[in-house]
Amino acid sequence: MTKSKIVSVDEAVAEIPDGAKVALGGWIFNSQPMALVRALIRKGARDLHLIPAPGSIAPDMLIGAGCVASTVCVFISFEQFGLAPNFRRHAESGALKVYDLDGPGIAGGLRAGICDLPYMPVPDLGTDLPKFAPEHYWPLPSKPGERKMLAVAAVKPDVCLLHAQQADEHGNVQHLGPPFFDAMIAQASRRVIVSVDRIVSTDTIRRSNHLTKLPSAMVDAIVEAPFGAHPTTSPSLYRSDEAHLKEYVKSSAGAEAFSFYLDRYVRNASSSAYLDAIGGSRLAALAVSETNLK
Amino acid sequence: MTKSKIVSVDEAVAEIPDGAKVALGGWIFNSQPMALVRALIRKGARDLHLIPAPGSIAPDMLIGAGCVASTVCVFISFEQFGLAPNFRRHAESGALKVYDLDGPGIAGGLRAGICDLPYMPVPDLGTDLPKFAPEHYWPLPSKPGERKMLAVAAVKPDVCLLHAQQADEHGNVQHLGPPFFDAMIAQASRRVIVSVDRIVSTDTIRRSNHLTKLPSAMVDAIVEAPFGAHPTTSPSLYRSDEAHLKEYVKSSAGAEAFSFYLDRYVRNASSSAYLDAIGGSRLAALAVSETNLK
Amino acid sequence: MAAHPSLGETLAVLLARDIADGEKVIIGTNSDIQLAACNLARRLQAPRLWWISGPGGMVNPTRDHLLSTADYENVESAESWMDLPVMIDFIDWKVHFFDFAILSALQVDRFGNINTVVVGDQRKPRVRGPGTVGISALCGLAKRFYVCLTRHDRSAFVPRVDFLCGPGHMEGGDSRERMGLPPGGPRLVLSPLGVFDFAPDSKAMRVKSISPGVSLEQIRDATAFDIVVEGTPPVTTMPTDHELELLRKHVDRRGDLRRKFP
Amino acid sequence: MAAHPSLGETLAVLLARDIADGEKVIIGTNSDIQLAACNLARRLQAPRLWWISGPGGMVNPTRDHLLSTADYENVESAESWMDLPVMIDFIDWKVHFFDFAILSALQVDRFGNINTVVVGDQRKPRVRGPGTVGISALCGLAKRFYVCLTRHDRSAFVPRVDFLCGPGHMEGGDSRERMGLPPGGPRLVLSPLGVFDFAPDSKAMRVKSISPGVSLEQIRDATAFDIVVEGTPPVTTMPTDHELELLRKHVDRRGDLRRKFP
Repeated sequence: MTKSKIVSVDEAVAEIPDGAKVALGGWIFNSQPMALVRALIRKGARDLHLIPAPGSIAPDMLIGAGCVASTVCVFISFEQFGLAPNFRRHAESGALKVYDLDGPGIAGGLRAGICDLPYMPVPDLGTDLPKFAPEHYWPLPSKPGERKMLAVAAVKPDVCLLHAQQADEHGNVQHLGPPFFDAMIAQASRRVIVSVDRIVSTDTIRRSNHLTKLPSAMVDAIVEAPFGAHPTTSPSLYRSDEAHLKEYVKSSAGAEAFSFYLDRYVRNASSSAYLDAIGGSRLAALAVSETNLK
Repeated sequence: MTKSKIVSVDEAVAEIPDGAKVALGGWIFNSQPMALVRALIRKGARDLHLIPAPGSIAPDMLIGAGCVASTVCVFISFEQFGLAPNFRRHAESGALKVYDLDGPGIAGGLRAGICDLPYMPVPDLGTDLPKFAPEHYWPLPSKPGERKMLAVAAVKPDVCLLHAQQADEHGNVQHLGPPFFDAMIAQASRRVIVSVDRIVSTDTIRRSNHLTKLPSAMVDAIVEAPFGAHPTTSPSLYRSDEAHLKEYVKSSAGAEAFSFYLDRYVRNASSSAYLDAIGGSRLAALAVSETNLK
Repeated sequence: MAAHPSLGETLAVLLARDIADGEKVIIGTNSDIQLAACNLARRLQAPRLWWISGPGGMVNPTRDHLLSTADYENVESAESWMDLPVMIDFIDWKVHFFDFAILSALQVDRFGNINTVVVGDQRKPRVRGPGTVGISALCGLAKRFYVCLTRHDRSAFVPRVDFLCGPGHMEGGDSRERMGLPPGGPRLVLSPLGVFDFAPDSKAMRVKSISPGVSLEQIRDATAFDIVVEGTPPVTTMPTDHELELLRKHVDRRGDLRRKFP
Repeated sequence: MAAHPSLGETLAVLLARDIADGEKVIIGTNSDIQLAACNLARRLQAPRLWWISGPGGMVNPTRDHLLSTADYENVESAESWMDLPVMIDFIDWKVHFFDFAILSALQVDRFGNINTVVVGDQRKPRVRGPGTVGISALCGLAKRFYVCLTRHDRSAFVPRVDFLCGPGHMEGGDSRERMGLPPGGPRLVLSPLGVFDFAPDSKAMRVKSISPGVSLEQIRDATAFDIVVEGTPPVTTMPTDHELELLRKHVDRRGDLRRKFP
């Protein structure tokens, strides 16, 4: 009766062309779309223009793997583990072009993208951002007595990669935790690809329908990817893998070390080989539990 | 330890001055803030400027009672019972100034109000609305290739009257059904007054916290008003009173008949006297039940 | 054979037939015919039709009877439940998010513009209507729209609407595109007397088919502008037994269409 | 008597003391000190303090330990759970919705402007920082803000930030207001060496109080601009036993502040 939107992880990324504007969902160490990111690296993507929600390893790994020509930066950080290592290295060498956007810049830009408006007015907060990203910020006229305003340019990704906890075959996607910018990114993007830890029935979707942050009309492809956010958190299913994040940071000290990491965990590893490399006992230990909280 | 926001219905409306810009929440026959509206009429409010969400008896009764100088009209209708009788009579006589706004006009206007922006860009849809409400709509410049845009003026009510199903004493308000425009109206308004059918504990609020559409920081006063949306629906608690709505329409055929209605149900009736006038058996029959659906 | 279809049933079936699988649509508050058309289409050729309640945000509720889309009972069986503040971006701004909308009106004119605001002058109207709400954005931004009227007379079918709140083909020809609106506009107008579309170049309303037992003269008399007639328009194909059975058994089990639109 | 407070504990207590009852605040993702300050203030003079998780939208969760505000476990005990698309209006646009925010930085300058973007040139930076996210809007639009740094040296306390992403008093004097920003700006800067405020007219940073055992000379040496000193600044009042007990028993039960900021 209905056509399923479920595809394999490799099928999902196959049609993302080099040079595409690729948005990434999640928030720092939550719901980074890692299975999709690894597939994109395996595919050998080049010259991407990234538009990441505040993130960590998803943009950092794509940058470190040489897939990225430029990135928007709202916030890219490894928090308690320090600065984002590959982002930092490529930005400091000048090889990576960075467009710094603040909250109003990304929120207003996505909303303009969603609304098919060329720009959105935001308050002029007197920052240095417009000086370094004049493509994104320009002054708007205001009348005497009105606050000073900037226009922020519409942000319209060609494709977005998101990770959520569950979806049905129609593409109704549920977040079992905060959705962060995912819904706005999906609405602003031309093509929406979502990996989920599990596929559920539409009856399960209906039962908690307030969790359907992306109704099927906004989703093009669903990828079943258990532990697909690893090593970051998939809210209510598993916590971030701090040991692996530390290993990642250590492996990112230089280009050569990082290439070794990529060979082991990404380039020569399918999704299931990746999970085997991480190991069953490690994954099992990430299951959600108060005792996992230090 | 904490200061309660609960006040009586008369206290809640006491400080609304004549000439105030008053927004009304709900949607047609859902959650019209009727207990608050009746209190405002009893108080003898004059020269109000109404900003109703798509509504029915709430704006219509205020207009019929002579409290209103002008109104925004997004949609004011009695649906299956016909056109809104008092709104119609006062608009057709020319006594009531009406500012027609469409969906983008009210949504963009409220959002501009929320955002402290003077206006919001919306698509120019080629309608006659700007001709009759140039205070609300004016052309924005657009570059070649961009869609034509209008600016819609910020909508900033002095006060809003909303009805929801439950709240705690801190002002955390929960909607047990769709919130419609209530949250946007609350955020755009300088003062937020909400009547609820029942007061609940903060523990009850926490248990279903996704239903808290108005967190306490956005609410100034809570009024406990059981059946406070009567004769309209309070989602999941009671259905609309179709017999009373028909009686209302019939009583609104002319100014004299309507004055009789007001005397009986509003001017000489406290909230409890009103419910007694409707009658216990009638109210009991409105309890939510599939069998009440024709 | 099933009982003769009521006006409401016939309109719902005619609309349902024009809906394609996978399309996206928004349904307003008091929309029995619209809702019946969409839910019937889901039972027929469009199982993946996606609809959302305009005011309430519930998606694809599975009721076997007609219920206001604002009604909270739609929440229980919906696939998603979105709040209006989240929905306004794609309702009020986005181009072509919705494939179509089905609208009613006080007046429709020769070029398919519609009016739900006032008859006469806005400042002192002869009839004060309910207002515009989502109509302007749906007419302006959906890929196409339908106008569905339960009466057909010269006060409803007018040369030019007194207040244009839903843009159709504007002044006809390519004036809609010149105004800067995306491609779209009215596809069909349905009334008790017939089904009407728009001539390709002039965009003027023309007779597509005529209800059984109705004459072209009746239509001309009830229409306050020169309606285009090409050749001899066919008679509208009435609801089949199968369509009526599905409608009455799975979509409008309580018979609201027969009661409200006999 | 309670064990000696760690740096993180001291900063949390000093901030908590400055918070008034009923105030509204937003807390970011990785904000142990901020969260501890707010939850401690709720235990003391500000029971009606209202806080919302910046990324996750949970309001007033009741945890007895420090948890990232983005963590879904905050959902269970929250009074409300808002989605980011609903929150952005009051986070990114609205004037004075929040009473205050508490921020960290790579650099803070003489007029309390902050930088979390780059040290050096944005196009080829010496240090590439994480970026701006909510900082610009909170500094620009909240009624006041605090800058809380766990180090105090000449690379952090600079004459002028290399990249201004959080507007403080801009160029000093009334330049913030002349720029068109609403009244506000930085109220206090806290570091391991002391607490700093801003002189009323010049809006230049000045010493408010000095940490026990620290000299004015140490502060001057560690600050790359002339910091204002009026008279002899007092010694900072350290956390009391009562404050520390509440903090350790009800706010930071797992001792994260001691572990992370010793």
